[in-house]
Amino acid sequence: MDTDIVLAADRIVARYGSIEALHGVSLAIRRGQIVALLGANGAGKSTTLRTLSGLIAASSGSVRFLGEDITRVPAHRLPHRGLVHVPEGRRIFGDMTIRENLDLGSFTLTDDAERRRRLDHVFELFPILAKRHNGDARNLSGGEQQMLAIGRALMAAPKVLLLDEPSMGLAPQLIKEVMNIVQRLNREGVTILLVEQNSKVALKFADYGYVLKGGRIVLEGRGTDLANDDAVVSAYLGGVAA
Amino acid sequence: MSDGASTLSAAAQPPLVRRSFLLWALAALACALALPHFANAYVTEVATTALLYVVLCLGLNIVVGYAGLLDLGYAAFFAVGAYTTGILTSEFGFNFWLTIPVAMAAACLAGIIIGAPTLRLRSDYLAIVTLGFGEIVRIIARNLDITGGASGLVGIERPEILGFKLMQVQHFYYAFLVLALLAVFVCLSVERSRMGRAWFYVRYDEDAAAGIGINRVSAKLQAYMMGAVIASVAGCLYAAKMTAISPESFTFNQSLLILLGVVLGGMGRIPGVVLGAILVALLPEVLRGAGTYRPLVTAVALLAIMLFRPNGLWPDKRG
Amino acid sequence: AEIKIGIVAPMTGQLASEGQDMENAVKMAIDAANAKGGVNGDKITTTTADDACDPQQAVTAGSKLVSEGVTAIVGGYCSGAVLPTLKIYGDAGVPFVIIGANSTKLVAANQGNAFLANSTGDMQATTAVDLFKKNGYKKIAVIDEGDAYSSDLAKLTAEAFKNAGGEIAAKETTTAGEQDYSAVVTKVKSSGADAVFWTAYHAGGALLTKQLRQAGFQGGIVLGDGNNSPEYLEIAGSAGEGVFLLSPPTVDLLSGAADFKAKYKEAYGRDAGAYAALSHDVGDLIVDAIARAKSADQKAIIEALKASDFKGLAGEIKFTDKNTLQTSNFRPVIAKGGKWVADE
Amino acid sequence: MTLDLVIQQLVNGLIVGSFYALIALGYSMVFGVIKLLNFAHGDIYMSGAFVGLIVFSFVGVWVGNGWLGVVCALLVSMLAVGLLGVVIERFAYRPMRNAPRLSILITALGASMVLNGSALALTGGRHFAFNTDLGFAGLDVSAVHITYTQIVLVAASILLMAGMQAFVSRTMYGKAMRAVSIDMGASRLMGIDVDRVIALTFFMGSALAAGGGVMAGAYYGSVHFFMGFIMGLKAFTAAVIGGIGSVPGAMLGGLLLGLLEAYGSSLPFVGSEWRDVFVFGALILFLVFKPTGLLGRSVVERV
Amino acid sequence: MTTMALLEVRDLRLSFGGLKVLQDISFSVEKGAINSLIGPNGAGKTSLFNCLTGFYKPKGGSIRLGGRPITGLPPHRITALGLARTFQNIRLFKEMSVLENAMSGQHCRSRHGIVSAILHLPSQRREEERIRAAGMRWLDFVGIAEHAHRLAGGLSYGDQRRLELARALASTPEIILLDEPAAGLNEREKLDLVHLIRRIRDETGVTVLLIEHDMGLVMQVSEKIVVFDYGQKIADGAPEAVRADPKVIEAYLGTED
Ligand SMILES: Nc1ncnc2c1ncn2[C@@H]1O[C@H](COP(=O)(O)OP(=O)(O)OP(=O)(O)O)[C@@H](O)[C@H]1O
Ligand SMILES: Nc1ncnc2c1ncn2[C@@H]1O[C@H](COP(=O)(O)OP(=O)(O)OP(=O)(O)O)[C@@H](O)[C@H]1O
Ligand SMILES: [Mg+2]
Ligand SMILES: [Mg+2]
Repeated sequence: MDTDIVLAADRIVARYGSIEALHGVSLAIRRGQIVALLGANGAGKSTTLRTLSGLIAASSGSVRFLGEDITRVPAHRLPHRGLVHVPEGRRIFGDMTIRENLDLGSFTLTDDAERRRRLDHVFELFPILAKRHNGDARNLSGGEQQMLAIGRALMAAPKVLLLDEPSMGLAPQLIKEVMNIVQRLNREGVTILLVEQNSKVALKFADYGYVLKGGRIVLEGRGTDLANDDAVVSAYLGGVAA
Repeated sequence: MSDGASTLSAAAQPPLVRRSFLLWALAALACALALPHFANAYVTEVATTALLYVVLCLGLNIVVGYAGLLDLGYAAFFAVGAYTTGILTSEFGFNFWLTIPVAMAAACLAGIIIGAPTLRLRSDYLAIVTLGFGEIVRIIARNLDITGGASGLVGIERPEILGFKLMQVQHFYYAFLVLALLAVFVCLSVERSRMGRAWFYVRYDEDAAAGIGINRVSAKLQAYMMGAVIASVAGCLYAAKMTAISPESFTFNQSLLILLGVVLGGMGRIPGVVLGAILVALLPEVLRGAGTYRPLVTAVALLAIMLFRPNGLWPDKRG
Repeated sequence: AEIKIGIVAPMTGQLASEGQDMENAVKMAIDAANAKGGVNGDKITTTTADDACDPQQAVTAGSKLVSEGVTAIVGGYCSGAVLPTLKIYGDAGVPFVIIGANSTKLVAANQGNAFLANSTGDMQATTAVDLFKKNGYKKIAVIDEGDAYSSDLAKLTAEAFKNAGGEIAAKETTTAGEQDYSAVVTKVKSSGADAVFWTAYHAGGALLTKQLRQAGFQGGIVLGDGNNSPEYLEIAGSAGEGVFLLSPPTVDLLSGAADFKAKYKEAYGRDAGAYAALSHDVGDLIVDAIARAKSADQKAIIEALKASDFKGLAGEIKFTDKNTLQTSNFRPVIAKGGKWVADE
Repeated sequence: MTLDLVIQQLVNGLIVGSFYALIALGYSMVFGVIKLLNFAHGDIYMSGAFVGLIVFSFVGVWVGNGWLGVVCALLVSMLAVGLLGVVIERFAYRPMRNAPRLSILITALGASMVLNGSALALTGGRHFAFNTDLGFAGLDVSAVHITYTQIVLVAASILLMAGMQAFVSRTMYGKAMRAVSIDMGASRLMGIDVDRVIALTFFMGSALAAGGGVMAGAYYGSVHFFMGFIMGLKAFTAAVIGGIGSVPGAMLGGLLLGLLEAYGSSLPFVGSEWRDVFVFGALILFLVFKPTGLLGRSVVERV
Repeated sequence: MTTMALLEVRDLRLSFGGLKVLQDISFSVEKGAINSLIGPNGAGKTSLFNCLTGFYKPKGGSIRLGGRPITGLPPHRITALGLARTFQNIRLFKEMSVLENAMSGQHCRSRHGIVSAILHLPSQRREEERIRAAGMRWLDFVGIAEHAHRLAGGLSYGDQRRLELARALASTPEIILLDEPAAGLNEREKLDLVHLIRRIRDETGVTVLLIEHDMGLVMQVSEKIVVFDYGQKIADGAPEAVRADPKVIEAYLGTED
């Protein structure tokens, strides 16, 4: 077993009721990498992330995290171990203040000083959150909510961060900013699995990429290789040949 | 892209009921028609109660199942109908049939008075408002002289059709059967119409409904009033059948029982609601043998049904 | 052959306890008759239908009994639930002896087949007014629970007392099932009433008594016949001392009932409630009527009931031409040392 | 109304109100977390009173029928009935988590009927005396007599409620409760054990109701299988008046409802038989003008 | 200007508590135009849409549609007057069929009520047929007619976006407001969307105002762009001019790298 692999899925199958959404997806993520997971609408990207983080149980196959089998570990045990998922659609707690949202990000933490330290770190990354920390999260604009969602995940001090379409609905400048933050986190030692619709953006940063189609991995490779292959881009990534 | 032909066929109106279903429904109807000829008075009595609940549940289903408004005081409209008939026939000597339009108008009015200011409330708040309304109606009935106070009205006139007087359980059984069929027909017609769809739109997403041009308060109010009218007509016939009515028939428990029928069978869908209504009427009778344990056994049965069939026994495909 | 007697009573709901007493006591009487060889050589069986004191359930319960072909029916506790059934029994011509329910409306709706074995509300009102006068009460507060029975009694008593020159200081209504009566108690106290007349049931009566005394009300407390239950004295405790009750004929007041009381306790593991004795009498009465009718023919039984001259545990049962009791069976009693004793 | 009457009714209203508040609080908490109108809450209150009575009659033998006995009964009942709440949640509500809201409502109704039906079957519908010797000693304010028992009762319920409010607003677990109420899935991703948080909420809500039941039983001196029905309705009403889901709202709503009833009983010109019409009428009018309740959050839906 | 402004916004103000979400916003949309609204996250674009459609009540200012004031009217009245919208987070009736969703747009263009439905009046039957036909026509227009009888919630994301469009179009609006219609679409789907938006205008004459963060798409379709920042309008003009505006670059576009 490759000790460098921090998170690995082995032929996972996932279903919603009677519909099978993943038909045996395998992937491996190495320490310190940014890995992109690409695919068209409904390909199963979000489902893959949900299965990895335990939100939905794999009906077969297994997930390993830091060398341990976590297939049957309930979702709420994972953030504490360092696997943190920023879900699709942000899912912030609208009726609570921004500060409370961030506090909840470090729910499992008992050390208040440490919580304070992490909070400062998040506020430094996203000054707008510091400015409005007593306001209700529901009133943030779409982009602001996305920052809050990422900030909240950082409060858990993740080792591996699963990001589901973080650029969705963001202004161009903010996309850049978010991607910069993703890179910065990565430099700080966080391994990242990034789901993106926008393959151009994602592959620019990714060390490695997987392409999903109809619940199966159809392609994988180094980020730059995928990005530069026009055939791949137009066949699987909905890209328009330049 | 679809071709012209399939577009046309898709645009054609679907029939009111599917053919295969129609066969079953006709068979059920035949049984229903024949029932009093085989059954004794008790069974007919219970079946009549079941039909009463069918009508009431179908009415409440419009409010709860179609428009998504939680109504915990539905028995109030039932009471409005029953008391209108009771008062008009026994105090003012009205012909029974003339009391029905009056009761419908009264129910509409009551629906507007309570619904217009409150229907914009969130569902849980609406629940308590309707509950309060139900209690208010009951307490008023209990305390006024014209309603006979707590002991209610006795000696309510029995209706006559073409010189034939409805007297026995069997007669009322058929009267309620006609009313239930009428209610089914009305619900089917409205469900597939513009207003019926509007109720569903409002139920599933109020804001989106408003955003595409539906007046949500007016739509809700219409559902509420229509439910009220159906309950009031059921009330008229109920009063005539019982000949004695009292506030105890229109309690919060009665409202809950009707709601139970709606949800138990499968909310929002007519066959489910009919089934639920019949069950609500039959279950306590079937369990009569349980004596003091009857409420407990009924409750356990109810819980079991909900746990195994969370969407009701005969749920809507829409889920 | 077999003779089947229907028992209709609240077996569930708030008044389930009373209903169970009624069923038990009637069954005891029937069992005793069977032990003596039944009636006219036939065995007697019973079947119970629960009306839950709810009019709608009462109607189905009633038609169930009729459909089962019962010879006669006994029971009925809540007037509201008995009222709509009178038509069913009347149409079927079944003899029906009402044990507990005693609203005056029952008399009007009776088709001739029903008999009220309990004294009606106006008899009780008269007894109550006599009691008020005897104790020198001039201003009375009347409190009911808003149901048919208690509001009927409250109205009748208030009228009778006014006619007798008394004053009604307050007329209040409480909600059944509520525990707190303080608001009403405060109102009654400030109305300056000499006495309170509670017309509803014992559960509320005990709480009201307690709270009246706790609030320092010094006047008299008089209770209607729905309050005769051992539970009243238990719950009211010392606050119940000196309270008057217009009692139906209960086992404790009846000299000849000691044996019945003991047997009842032995058979059912509980004390015989307020209507146990009367229910037992009605059970005996119906057996007696069938015996006198010499057949299970319902018309004959109705005639036999009309001609009843029956002496039971609870006293004499003779009917007027309206099928109500000729003599009131209410007895004013007073609570002394945790017991009801006759009010001399 | 004379001043004495006004003061006396104020006292009356506060006492009933504090019961309502206590029960409403549990109602509101449970509603807050799983958006369920827990119809069984009134029956939990009733169960609490019965458990309290049983404990009281056992320990009374050793510690007498005074305060000590009541406190023992209170604590044991709160613990036992709190657990009962957890069991009900586990077996009746948890399987229904993803079911339509109305179905859960009906399940709650079923749970309520099960508790009520069991109590009926076990007690035969009898009323039981809960005889304490707490006495009538107390203070006299103007012409109004206030017993120490009443003071302790109001103080105890305020204390319980304040503790609850502190727990919900201060502790991480309290925040987790609110988070779960907003979005269960997202809460899991925060590391919150949703099942446990919900169970805890039921425990606390049920324990509060049980506490209310024991106090009411001891104060009024009687316990009955039907006592929870009206109380459940009142608590629901109080919770809505206060703004359902809000802890301080439930407190205020309970007290307000108590006062409305007390004064509603002594309205001039109309009798106490119209009290509930007055109370519900006031409630409806109030909701028309303040649709979110006293302390409920007014939410402009974002579209 | 020679052409009449279809939508005219004057000095519109909106605030929540102390937060000034819109400050004296004025702009207009010409009949038959395709205009865009851009700006950083939180600039107030969606809030503006909510004011235009009656979901928010503005603090001040006026909105005119075809010369008629619509400020403060409830949403359903505004839709009936010819202004339709889609939502930033898709708000379909997920539990209903695709066709029923599309038919919902016709509600404000039809009139039969409960009584005529119960009586099955011939005119009511005809109206029902008209509503269905219109629903189908618009499904066909956006290209999802083959899914007519599926549940809306089961459609793919892109198709859900199309259905929102069909539903809004079915109310036969004068102007349609689209809130980030391209969010979550890939390049190819975005290209389809551009065609669709053009067809809406060209084939049905409906005016389009859209909010979008995808600058490629915005530049491609719009004739005029309005730019918001912190609740204020900072630019308003032709795409090229806006793209070159230093204020817009500073606040929104950022420098290309
Ligand atoms: N809650 C759900 N219930 C039923 N089916 C679902 C659910 N969520 C997703 N699916 C189905 O599972 C499949 C995969 O969906 P998933 O959300 O993982 O796709 P995705 O790649 O994330 O797409 P997108 O880019 O639109 O987010 C799709 O066919 C979708 O319809
Ligand atoms: N109902 C509300 N209550 C309080 N603040 C609100 C409300 N609605 C919007 N806001 C605030 O108004 C500002 C503008 O929000 P809006 O949603 O209009 O932004 P937007 O331009 O659409 O942003 P995005 O591109 O991210 O969707 C934000 O700061 C938001 O927090
Ligand atoms: Mg996804
Ligand atoms: Mg927006």
